[in-house]
Amino acid sequence: MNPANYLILAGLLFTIGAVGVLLRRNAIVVFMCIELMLNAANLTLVTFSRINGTLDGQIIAFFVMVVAAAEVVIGLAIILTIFRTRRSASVDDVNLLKY
Amino acid sequence: MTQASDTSAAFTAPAGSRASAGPPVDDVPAYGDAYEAGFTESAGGRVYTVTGGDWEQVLGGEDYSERLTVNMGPQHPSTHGVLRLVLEIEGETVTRTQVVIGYLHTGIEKSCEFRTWTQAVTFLTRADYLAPLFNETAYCLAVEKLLGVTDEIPERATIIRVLVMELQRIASHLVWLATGAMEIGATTGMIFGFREREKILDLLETITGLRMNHAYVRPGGLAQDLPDGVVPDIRAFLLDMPKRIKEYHALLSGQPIWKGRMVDVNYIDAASCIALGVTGPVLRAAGLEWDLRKTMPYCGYETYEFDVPTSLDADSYARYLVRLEEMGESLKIVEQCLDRLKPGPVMVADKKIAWPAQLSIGTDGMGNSLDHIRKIMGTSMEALIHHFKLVTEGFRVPAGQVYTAVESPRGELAYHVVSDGGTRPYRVHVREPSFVNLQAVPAMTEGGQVADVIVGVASVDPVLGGVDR
Amino acid sequence: MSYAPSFAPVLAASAGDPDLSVFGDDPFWLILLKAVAVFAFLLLTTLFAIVFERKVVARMQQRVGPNRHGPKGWLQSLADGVKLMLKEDIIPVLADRPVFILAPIVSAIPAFLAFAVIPFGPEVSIFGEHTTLQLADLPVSVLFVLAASSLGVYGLILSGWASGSTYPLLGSLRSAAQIISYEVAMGLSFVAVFLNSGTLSTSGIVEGQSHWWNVVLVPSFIIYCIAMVGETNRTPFDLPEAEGELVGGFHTEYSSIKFAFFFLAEYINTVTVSAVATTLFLGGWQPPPIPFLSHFDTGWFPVIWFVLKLLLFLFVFIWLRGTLPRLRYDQFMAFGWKVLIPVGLVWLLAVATFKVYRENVTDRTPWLIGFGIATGILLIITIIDPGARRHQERLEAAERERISNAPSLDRIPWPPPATVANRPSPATGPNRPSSATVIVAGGPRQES
Amino acid sequence: MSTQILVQAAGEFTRTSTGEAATFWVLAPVAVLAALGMVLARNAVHGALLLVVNLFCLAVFYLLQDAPFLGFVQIIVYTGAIMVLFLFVLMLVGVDSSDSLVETLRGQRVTAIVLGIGFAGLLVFPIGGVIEGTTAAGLTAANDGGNIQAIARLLFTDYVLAFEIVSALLIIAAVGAMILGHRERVDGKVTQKEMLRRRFAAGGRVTPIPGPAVYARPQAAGVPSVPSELPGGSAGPGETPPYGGGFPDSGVGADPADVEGDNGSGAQDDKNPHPVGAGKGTNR
Amino acid sequence: MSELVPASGAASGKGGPRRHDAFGASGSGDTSGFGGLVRNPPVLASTPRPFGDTDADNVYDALERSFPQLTDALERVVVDRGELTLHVRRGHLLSVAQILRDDPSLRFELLSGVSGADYPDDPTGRRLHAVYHLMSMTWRRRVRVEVSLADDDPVVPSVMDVWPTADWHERETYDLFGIVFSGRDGLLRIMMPDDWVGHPQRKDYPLGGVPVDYKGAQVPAPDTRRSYS
Repeated sequence: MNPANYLILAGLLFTIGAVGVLLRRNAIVVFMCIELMLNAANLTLVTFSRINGTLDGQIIAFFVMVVAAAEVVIGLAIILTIFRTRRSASVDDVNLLKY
Repeated sequence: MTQASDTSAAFTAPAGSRASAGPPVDDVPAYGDAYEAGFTESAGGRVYTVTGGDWEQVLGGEDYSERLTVNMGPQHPSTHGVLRLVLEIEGETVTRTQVVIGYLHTGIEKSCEFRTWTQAVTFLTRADYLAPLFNETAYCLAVEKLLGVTDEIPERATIIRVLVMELQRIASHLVWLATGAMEIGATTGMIFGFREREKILDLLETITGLRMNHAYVRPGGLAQDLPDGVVPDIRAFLLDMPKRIKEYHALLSGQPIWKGRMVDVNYIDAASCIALGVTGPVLRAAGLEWDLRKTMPYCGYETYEFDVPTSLDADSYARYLVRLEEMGESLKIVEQCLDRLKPGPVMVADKKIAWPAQLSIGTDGMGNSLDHIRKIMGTSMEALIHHFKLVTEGFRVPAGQVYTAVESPRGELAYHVVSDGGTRPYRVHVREPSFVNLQAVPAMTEGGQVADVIVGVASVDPVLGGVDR
Repeated sequence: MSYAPSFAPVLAASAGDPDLSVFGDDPFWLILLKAVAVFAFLLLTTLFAIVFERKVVARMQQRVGPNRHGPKGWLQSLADGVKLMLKEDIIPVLADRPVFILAPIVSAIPAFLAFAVIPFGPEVSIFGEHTTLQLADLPVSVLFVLAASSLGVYGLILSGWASGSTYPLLGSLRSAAQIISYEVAMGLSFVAVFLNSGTLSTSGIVEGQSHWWNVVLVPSFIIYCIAMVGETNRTPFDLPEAEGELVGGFHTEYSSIKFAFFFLAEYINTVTVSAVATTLFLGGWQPPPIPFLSHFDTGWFPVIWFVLKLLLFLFVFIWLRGTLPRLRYDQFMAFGWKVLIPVGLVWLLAVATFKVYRENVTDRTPWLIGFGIATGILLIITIIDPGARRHQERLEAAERERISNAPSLDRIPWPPPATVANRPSPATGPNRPSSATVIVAGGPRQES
Repeated sequence: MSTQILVQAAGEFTRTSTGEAATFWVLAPVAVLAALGMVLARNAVHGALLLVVNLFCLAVFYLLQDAPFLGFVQIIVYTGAIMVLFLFVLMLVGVDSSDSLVETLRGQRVTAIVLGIGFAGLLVFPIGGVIEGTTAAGLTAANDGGNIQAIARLLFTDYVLAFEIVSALLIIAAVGAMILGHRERVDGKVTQKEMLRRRFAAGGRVTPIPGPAVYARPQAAGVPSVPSELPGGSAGPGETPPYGGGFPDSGVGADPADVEGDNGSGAQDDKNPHPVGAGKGTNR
Repeated sequence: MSELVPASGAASGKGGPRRHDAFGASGSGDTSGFGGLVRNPPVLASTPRPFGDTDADNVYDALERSFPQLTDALERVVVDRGELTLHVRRGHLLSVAQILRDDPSLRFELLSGVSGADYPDDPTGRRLHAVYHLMSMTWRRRVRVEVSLADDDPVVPSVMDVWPTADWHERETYDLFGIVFSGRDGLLRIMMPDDWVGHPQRKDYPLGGVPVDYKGAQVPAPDTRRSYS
């Protein structure tokens, strides 16, 4: 097996995540799709790390995880705040924020 | 909502219009209006409206917040039977408590009206099943007052009444300790409480023949005298129990978690208690040493030496301590009772009231003594007839109404008894302390946490058999 | 062994990690044997722990406990298990069926997993094969334990959500918050161990614990002990199930075999965290540092030490249950976040300092002097305690005020303020002697 | 397998082992299906669970690719913390927050899917073409001395600045989440004691509010309890109250049509504006 | 019947007519010699003042002092067996209650309970009685307040504003007797299910008979069995 198969898998997963972001309107699900895209990116990083024989890819994947954790915390807090006022977790309703 | 069933025929406007309003709740008026009782004038006369709420009104009308309605009970391990609490919680904080009772309504008060004055005791003893002897005594005091024989009750009978009542008070407090501890998760506390209660129940079984629902106290005196050999048993118990109380202190009182769960929890001060009619340990824990045994004595309590424990903290922990102290005080009274016991009759001398039988403990439990049977069967036809009529028909009680109160483990337990001069009670109303005290639960729990509700209900110590009667 | 090439670098011996190559040597049958042995050990320990718990708690509560099934009742848990299997399996109408069925399985399996990296003993010979008494070891095996426990959370959360009723939902919300927060404290205490031993491999940590430096881990050990009770939902931290409030919490709606799975998971988790505590803090299979006993550290003897230490932890779990009531949720969270985590952080710092000091400092005198001075200052402050007297006085004044305002038979409180002026003075009121005693706030009256 | 053999084996690392291939080919479809399921699942909680499966597969791939630390951290951080947080929020928000299936932008769904497939093709085929015959250098050398140690060395040397920035980011995120999640209370948290004082000071109702009516018929909300024997009303058309509650039939409410009007229109609201006691400004 | 005080009665305490009253069935062909004992017919009357009971006199005096319209408010005052019963007219209940609670020499702080009693044969035709038991903790005494209500107008003002504890008591009395307490909210059934028909504690509400599994036998309801009164 070619290690680069991981890259193809990652590409597929990334696409699925991207399509999910476009398709779904529940903000939490959209968020989960973004997580999926981040993870697909991580998989490529780890694979490249292995192909190139250095650990930098893993390090960056590690940073991505940390940033993802921070992003999730903030994102979910925002979703909850919107939910409190709007009674909805749909992204359609979020545009009401600008009024 | 157009389904105008026959049941809704009698609704007057406010109820009907609200029903039609349906789910959109914007225009539902403030919550309280839904419960306004009132009347309207109409062609046929005055129509009274007594409306109720429904889930719609419970849940609707609120703007959104993260509130959740939890229906705690009537089947719930921590509601002391079939109490139902409808909690509205926000996170873990309780914002509203509704107390719903009536799931154990057995119609004891009504049933009493169809039995003789003596037989009513066997109903009433089942009301507050953790303190049956208090029910019996309070009722019998009322009947005796109606009969006018209060002063003729033999001293020994009164002393034994006090004795068994105080033993029962300890037993009742022990059940409270056990269930309260269990609900907080202290399983050992539960076993300890029930362990000592079992000893008291054994004593009471020896004395009365039954562990619960004794029907031991009768109008005019007692069903029977103390059996031989029970006094040493009680004395042994008196020696043992103080050590046990120390054990409870050692296990629970100083424990940080126990205190954390109870200190400053379910606060209710004395003024609020009185406004809500709350009596008993809850009131005493709020600082007022109101104990009917001291303040309005009955059964000769004014002659006994004992203290009324109080605390100023008015929280669950104070109630816990007050009850533990009360157990100790009850022990003192029991001891004095034993010292005072002198041989003598335990039933009023008046043969028109006193149960005719000369009871003895036979092989099958309580029964008539053979001597007595021989006498009435063989020598005195009149005695037999008298016996028969008194047992089946019962004695008559002069017309009038009285109200007698005793200090039960939960507070003022009182009986309002009306006689129309017949052989049956005309009306018996029980002023049940559990029933009244439960009204304080919302005041004690709102603003606290869900877990505090459990502690709060436990600290009130309601007995649902008494609440619903 | 088809994985060997790919995992080989993972398992490769390295400077920091212990020599793990011995695991690569095991023939297939031996690995299988060890796996089955671990599984059997866990099941048997669970069966034992249930009866043990009931018997010990019964002893503490002065009753007999189970004594019917098997010799002296020791087969009670088998009977319980059979009974549970035969019960009707109920799935509520409102439940989310697939998740409802999945949840107990999810909670049981990770409980077994973590035990794979727990060392039972050093190298022994089984049927002529030299091998260590450990199913597998990784350079990151403690992370493996953490990973397994974080998977186990899903069982609780999903069961509560899938039941479709209020109490389980509340229970699972509680358990989610509880496990996340107590895992932080747990992780901090682990980090202290990593710092001290320089490895994440369980066998390496056990090997490194033969010297006395371990005393610096005592605070971390205590933190871990508290956190592990929180992790396993045992009294006094059994808030997610809290039968007093939430009836049964997340497993309220479960019955029969599914409930048995939760039961199994809870006990295996208890055994697992005990084993982890033994491994990370108590030297695992190593004999206790008593001169006479410390020779028994070869062959199969270590297994005995390991099991004894495990039982000690199990006993502590049971002891806690027999003694303590349940905390309230907010108290529990406050304890976790305001006490355990800060203490864990501070102690982590201390351990790091100690490690650096031990390895890098050659001239120790100035360090020791500085340390002594700092301790002395702290001690003096504690003894003098400025402000304590004023605080005490303020408390006393408040108490006096409270007592003087207290209701009494001469001052019966009554709410309407309008009538305050009309209250009868004690002189006109009936002034009967009262024999009340006042319980001083905060403690029982010593004598009556 | 001794270290010696391992070192020899490292030379062959240009191609992966059969074991890795088997694992990959088993788990890769699982990962893709789980990802697809997550996007398509109607119930958000099911979606979250499928995402957990996907993340777990990825963790195994990390393990396969000589990243044991990252693999376990993936499980601990992603499945153990992040996804639990997701589930927590999903439970808070409630199940009924699942998506509506109505399209708000016409053709959005089709466009998204077509674009997605196109994007996937763009990604996969060029990569597939370019990487044919790629060889992996392997991490044996880089991981010498242990994967964790190697990562730690890199983190605290070359990447120390990034590491510090990321840790600052984490703290900022935590504080930010607290601020977002914290609800402003005007007067602080009201304790039970305070609520009790207010309750009695306000002169409002201090006793329990009656419970909801459990037996109200029909079951629908909005129908008050105590239906059939209201004082002044009969038990309903053609039915007289059997026992003592009998009040003289007032005539109002006994007529079914009247009742229908009542319930249907709500027009009679004005009929009864002042129940007894309303003028007194009573308890509530 | 409670408000029907025996003309010469048990109120006097020992002995007296009680003995005549206490035993025996009338008109039963009883040959025991116990039946047919004399029983004095009760009359509807107020107890003349002074009552001969210090507490009762004090309460009445204080009430008279601070409530000038007392004679309008009270129908009758009965002192029986040392218990003072004030029969209050419905319209005056709230003002009497307020005075009873607030007057410093009365101070009935605690409402022990509200209950009802049903006297279908009440000579005044007002069969439903709401009975309030008050207790003065300050003065250690009790008083009973009674309000009689007619069957077709069973409304009495609620005392919940005076004593909040009346809430559940009033609900119970409404539930069991059908007495409507006006001017308060939440007057709902509390003991019986909320769709229950009738008010069980009324005297004309029968207890049901019990069918027995023996040749179709039926145990008659208790109130249809023999009674002696």
